[in-house]
Amino acid sequence: GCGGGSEQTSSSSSGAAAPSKKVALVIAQGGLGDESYNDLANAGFTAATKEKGLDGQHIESKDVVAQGEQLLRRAGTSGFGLVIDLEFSHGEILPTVAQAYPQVKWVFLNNKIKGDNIASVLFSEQDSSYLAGALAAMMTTQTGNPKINPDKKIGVIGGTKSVGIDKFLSGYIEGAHAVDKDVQVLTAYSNSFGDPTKGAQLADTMFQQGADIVYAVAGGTGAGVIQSAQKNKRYAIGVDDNQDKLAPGYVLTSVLKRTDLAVQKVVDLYADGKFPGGQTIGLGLAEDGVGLTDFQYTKQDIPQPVQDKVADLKKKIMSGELKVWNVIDQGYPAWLQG
Amino acid sequence: MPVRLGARDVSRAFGSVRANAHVDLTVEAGTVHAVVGENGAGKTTLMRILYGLDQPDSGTVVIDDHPVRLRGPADGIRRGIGLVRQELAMIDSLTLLENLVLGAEPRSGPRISWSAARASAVDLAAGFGISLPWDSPAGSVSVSVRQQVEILRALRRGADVLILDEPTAALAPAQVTELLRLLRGLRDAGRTVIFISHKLDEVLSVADTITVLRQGKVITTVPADSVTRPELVSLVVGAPLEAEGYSPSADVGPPVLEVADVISLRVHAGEIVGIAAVAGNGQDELVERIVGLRPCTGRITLSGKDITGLPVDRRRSAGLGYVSGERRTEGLSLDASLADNTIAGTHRTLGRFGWLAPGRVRAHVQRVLDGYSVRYGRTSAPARTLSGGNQQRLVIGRELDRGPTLLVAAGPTRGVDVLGEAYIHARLKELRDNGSGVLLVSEQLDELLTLSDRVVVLHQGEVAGEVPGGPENRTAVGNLMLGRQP
Amino acid sequence: MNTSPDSAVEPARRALPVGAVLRPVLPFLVALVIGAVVLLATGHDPLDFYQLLVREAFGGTDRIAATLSSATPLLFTGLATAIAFRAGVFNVGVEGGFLLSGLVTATVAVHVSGPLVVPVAMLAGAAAGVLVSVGPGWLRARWGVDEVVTTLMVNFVVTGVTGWLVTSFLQARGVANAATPLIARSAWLPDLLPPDNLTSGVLIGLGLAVTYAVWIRHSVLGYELRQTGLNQRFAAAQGIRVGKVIVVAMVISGAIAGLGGAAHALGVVHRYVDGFSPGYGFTGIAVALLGRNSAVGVVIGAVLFGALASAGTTAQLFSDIPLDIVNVLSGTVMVFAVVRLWRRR
Amino acid sequence: MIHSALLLWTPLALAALGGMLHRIAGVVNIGLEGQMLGGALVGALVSGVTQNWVLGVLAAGAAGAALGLVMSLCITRLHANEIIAGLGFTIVITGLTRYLLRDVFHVSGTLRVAGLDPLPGMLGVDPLFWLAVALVPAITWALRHTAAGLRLRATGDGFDAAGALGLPTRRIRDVAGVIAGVLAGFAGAHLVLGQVGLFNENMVAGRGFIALAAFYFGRSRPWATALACLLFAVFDEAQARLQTAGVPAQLVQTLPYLVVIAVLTATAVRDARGKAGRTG
Ligand SMILES: Nc1ncnc2c1ncn2[C@@H]1O[C@H](COP(=O)(O)OP(=O)(O)OP(=O)(O)O)[C@@H](O)[C@H]1O
Ligand SMILES: Nc1ncnc2c1ncn2[C@@H]1O[C@H](COP(=O)(O)OP(=O)(O)OP(=O)(O)O)[C@@H](O)[C@H]1O
Ligand SMILES: [Mg+2]
Ligand SMILES: [Mg+2]
Repeated sequence: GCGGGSEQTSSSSSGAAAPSKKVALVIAQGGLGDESYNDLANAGFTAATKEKGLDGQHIESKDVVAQGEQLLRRAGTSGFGLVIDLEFSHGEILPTVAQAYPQVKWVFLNNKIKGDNIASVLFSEQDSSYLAGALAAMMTTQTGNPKINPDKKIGVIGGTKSVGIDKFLSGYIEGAHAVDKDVQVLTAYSNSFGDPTKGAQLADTMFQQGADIVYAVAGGTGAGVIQSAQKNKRYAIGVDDNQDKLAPGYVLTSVLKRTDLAVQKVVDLYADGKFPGGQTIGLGLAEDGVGLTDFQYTKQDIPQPVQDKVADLKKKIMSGELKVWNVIDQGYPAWLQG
Repeated sequence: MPVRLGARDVSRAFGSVRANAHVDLTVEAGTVHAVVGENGAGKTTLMRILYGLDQPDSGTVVIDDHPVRLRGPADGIRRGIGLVRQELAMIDSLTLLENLVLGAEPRSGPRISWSAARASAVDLAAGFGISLPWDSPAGSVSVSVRQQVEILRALRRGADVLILDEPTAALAPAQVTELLRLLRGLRDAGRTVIFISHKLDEVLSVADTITVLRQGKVITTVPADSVTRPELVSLVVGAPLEAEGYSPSADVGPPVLEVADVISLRVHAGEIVGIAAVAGNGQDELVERIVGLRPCTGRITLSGKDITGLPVDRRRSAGLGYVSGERRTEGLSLDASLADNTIAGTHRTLGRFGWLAPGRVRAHVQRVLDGYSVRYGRTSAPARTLSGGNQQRLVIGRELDRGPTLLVAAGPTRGVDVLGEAYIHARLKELRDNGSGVLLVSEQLDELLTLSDRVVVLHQGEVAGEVPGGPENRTAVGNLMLGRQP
Repeated sequence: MNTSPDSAVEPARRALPVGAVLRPVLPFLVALVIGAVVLLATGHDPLDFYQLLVREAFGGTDRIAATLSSATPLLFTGLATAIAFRAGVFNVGVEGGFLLSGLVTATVAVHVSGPLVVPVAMLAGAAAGVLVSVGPGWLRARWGVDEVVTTLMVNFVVTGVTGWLVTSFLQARGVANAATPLIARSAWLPDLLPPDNLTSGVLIGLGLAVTYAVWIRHSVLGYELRQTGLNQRFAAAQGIRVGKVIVVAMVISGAIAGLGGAAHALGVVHRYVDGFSPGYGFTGIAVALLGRNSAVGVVIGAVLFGALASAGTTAQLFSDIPLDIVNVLSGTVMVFAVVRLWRRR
Repeated sequence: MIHSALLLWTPLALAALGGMLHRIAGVVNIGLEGQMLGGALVGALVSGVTQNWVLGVLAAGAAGAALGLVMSLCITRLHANEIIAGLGFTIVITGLTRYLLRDVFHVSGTLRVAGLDPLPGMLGVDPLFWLAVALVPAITWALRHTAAGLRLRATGDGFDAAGALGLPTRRIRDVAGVIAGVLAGFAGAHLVLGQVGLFNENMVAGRGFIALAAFYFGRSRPWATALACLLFAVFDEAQARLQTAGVPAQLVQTLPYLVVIAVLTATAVRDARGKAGRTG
């Protein structure tokens, strides 16, 4: 059969010719403007294609679920050399389409897809969220800090109730409980990724209920959470991108998910003729694909022992000593209802 | 004499129908000018044009001897013209006072001065010797009161030409007398009135001048005191018409309808029972209970069969026919085609297995429309395009064609011209003579008395008395209707 | 609600011939002009872009298949809306029926096996659609509760409930968004033109359209439905059981919406997942109005909106113009779909 | 808690009162959502450029007015169906907003306007809150005691009858549509200038539809409509608490909609009982 050397197999059809300059990025549901996943990936895509002199197109669709197959096929017949698909729900379609268009390289994010001309990218968001939870749980007892109250309460706000989001929430809660069983984690969902008003309102409520650190996993809604933290003189935790600078001193840290890095990396590899077909790129703490920011504005608020403990946990996860629950593979854990 | 309002060579066509063809009309100031003509002759169309609600295809409106162009009713109102239409222009949710001042509110700044409004309303009404419940919503008062408010509204807005399109069609005799008195008062005060009615007696009693329209054209204009009723009839119809006589039933059979409720009532086979009542005295509710449009606490039997709890369709298949008094909203579906209107109620019998048979539908529609001389263009045209009288013919035809054992007919000749009226009366009698029962509800005492074998009078929702038919019982019925002794 | 039935339900009316020709084309012309203004104002060439759209919509078997594929759900939702309109009921809840049916169909198809899985799953989907529409229908028929608001609200309720059901009970492992497990291949509706994914769902939709055309004109119930829609009081007085007709119309409307969701689940998406419907129900309203509630009109309307959707997406492979211009176009078509530009006298 | 409920109440009440006036004139305005979005964008931009919140609010109102006028003209002059015009306009405005953000401002989703001047506090709340509060009795009074109010009611309840009296009914509806647009624009301005200080293309998030539900709920009466908005605002506020108490989020979010259905049903049943009228 055809072995792992996917590089040769797929490029053999087009001979030694240079790879096509046309590359495409299929935007996932929520579309551009989600201030997180899609926007970040697109930023990485734009940067990489520009740098490598490629002709990059991003494609949005109102109906990306149902139009998935025709869209991918259309890309396959239109001379594109690389297609990166951000949409979760295309996992089952992609192998068939990839097989039908062997001369095209395909990339899928967030799931492992088999195929010689497909590269998969996986993130370990649960790991970085775990660290954020641990950090928050330790910080909520630092009563010397004026932004911290005596209650052992922290909060987290999800964009919508779904496994993709609950992967973050679960890690956060697990991390918090790992360092202090008594910390209570308030959870809520905003039902939207672009409703800062709602984010501010939910965060206000959590702060009133005694939480002092609220983690927002809700794209554009998070802007309201950060604003609320600033207004209430409490902490927010940002997500995806480094949001620490949006309200310096009030964003404790941001939980990075470097979709931009991932996309940039595959585009670079493609342009250099080293497309990792058939392989899975894992982006975890070790690869700096996920992680926490380096506390640019909050370093002085976080006691050294706390920073040490976070670093220690990070090491344990990277070494495999500590395994954080992954909702996507393992289903819902006891600490978070489905 | 100056022409206060008139038309010069006005034509208006709707598709192939020429509603007005080269109409010349001259209404002199300070007169009551009647416009008469058969159904579809073009009276309403002409009035709408004179008021500015519709524009002529050619020709002009003349006001105070000058040709004018009216772009909308606001133009007509500004030039002192008021129209009280066949369908009254009252807003049900507003109070009578609000309806009265609407569009010409007495103001101080943006604020309406309600005390000034009320004072002027009371004054205005007092001038005609009436007093009205000004704070009641218009939806809750009788047609006659609404009509009075409409007239007062037109006057209040400075109308000194008042156009009334069939104002008496829905009024009881006492109210008609009242209205005619009011119109004469207006004329005597120097105003001008255009009056449309199919009741030629009313026309002769109130008008100074009469214009006769036929098929969109002016046939003649005559001084009212120069014609007799039979002459006027033959002008309108184009031929003389025999006067109807009273011919009571020859053969009364077993009861076909028995109502035992607040109102108790019985109609026998071969009998026409009239219901006389001033509007709002329970006749509408009675009809709706019999037809099945309103729940009933008592008991109703049709040909001996208890139909109290049955829905409308089951009552109809048990032999009930219904001519609604609300032609435009209940008797017809104005936006549906003539064919669809004609088969309504019988549609279930015109096919099988749940499908309509096109051939049978077509045959049925032809038979009804032709059999009852409905004047129409195409059977696929909406019923809205028929003139009022032809609409009524369609309804009558549809219901009589079913051969009902009991026909409930509310205002069956409302808005119908003299010829049509005679025709419908003949059909009702024919139905009776063939052994069916008829329950006839009408505001028109003459009609009730000439047709009915018995007249049951309702007052305040109860039976006030029963009187035999025949023109000689007019006063008795009239008194009972007003709650007096016969 | 005061939506005059006159504009929601088309009466038998004499239309000027000019109007008859202009009517379906005009909304698109207006939309194209407005789109051109936006494009020109932002420095793009509208003609190039429109050419691209036409090519992507109809330029080849694969593109026509894509257009028809995008039109298929709209065919169902358009018909579902039209039939309710005809009875004088403004059913804004077709979206909800489509969604709930998608979830129910997908779940049944995953858990049932055997040769009858497709019909059983479709029936379950139709039943789910009925479940959504029958409540508002009954409330309207029995108590006169305004159906525009209740059906609109029911959509939001269905969205919440389906989301909850999926994440709480039906979530598939290993998928990153709220989704049920994939339906087994044996329960998929077959494709018509492989490899282009045009499913046989489009045939079901067309079949329903033809049935609707004949039924509304020539059946007794269709007659009663039309009369109820044009004038309820008249219908009641002539012995048509108006309440029953309204409920029946809403049941049929819901069933068609449900069949649409079922065909979409079994034929296209093969599961229920976030984003199952991008608002097919709402576009369906525009389709119904554009088609003046007639079967032929609905088919044409569905194809036109389907073309906009599929062409708008793939056009981005060849142009830098943001997809949102297509929303501007389809929104404008919606607004002008029901506009009357000539005077009625 | 009360403070944040009032913050939520303001945009709902402004939009709902506007929609209510339009409803009284006989048009169901489903376009409030889009008009709010347009107002929010313009309000954010103008407030940023001029660094003056008053101009921002006025510009938002003007944007809403323009959108309201165009929509109303489509309905009154071109006989567009009001429901579909509302939905269509919302789609167009949303599409246009997104298009402009991407093609002109080169951002997607969130627009942070430099120098944006937020609403100042007045007696602890913002000026638009006080405007909304003042509008409730003002509208109540105007509907009853001014010619404009009477004509508005007449146009809504008897369009043909009012027209036959010579009232410019279509123009009256247009004016109502413009007022609804202005108030929806203000509501949008409140979302950006009164709450979070930035613009997001999804930030209206169904509030226009809640406003619609509110004036239905309030049966086109100003006080009842304002109270309905308060109810929804408190509901929204309570949602957060219910969620943190462990009730499934998706179910909590359906509650306001279920309440609207329940209330509509209850009032319809009461009306029907009261009339005990014809059956059909
Ligand atoms: N809007 C319309 N569309 C089509 N035809 C119309 C319209 N209005 C009136 N017509 C036709 O014009 C003719 C004159 O109608 P009009 O209503 O003026 O008659 P009329 O004299 O008032 O009759 P009636 O005594 O029955 O009220 C009729 O044949 C009628 O069918
Ligand atoms: N819409 C209305 N319809 C009928 N009556 C009304 C209406 N509104 C107010 N009124 C009644 O009119 C009367 C006077 O009202 P109001 O106090 O507004 O004085 P006004 O007439 O406006 O003032 P003025 O004429 O002295 O300047 C009161 O009895 C009031 O209840
Ligand atoms: Mg007439
Ligand atoms: Mg006073």
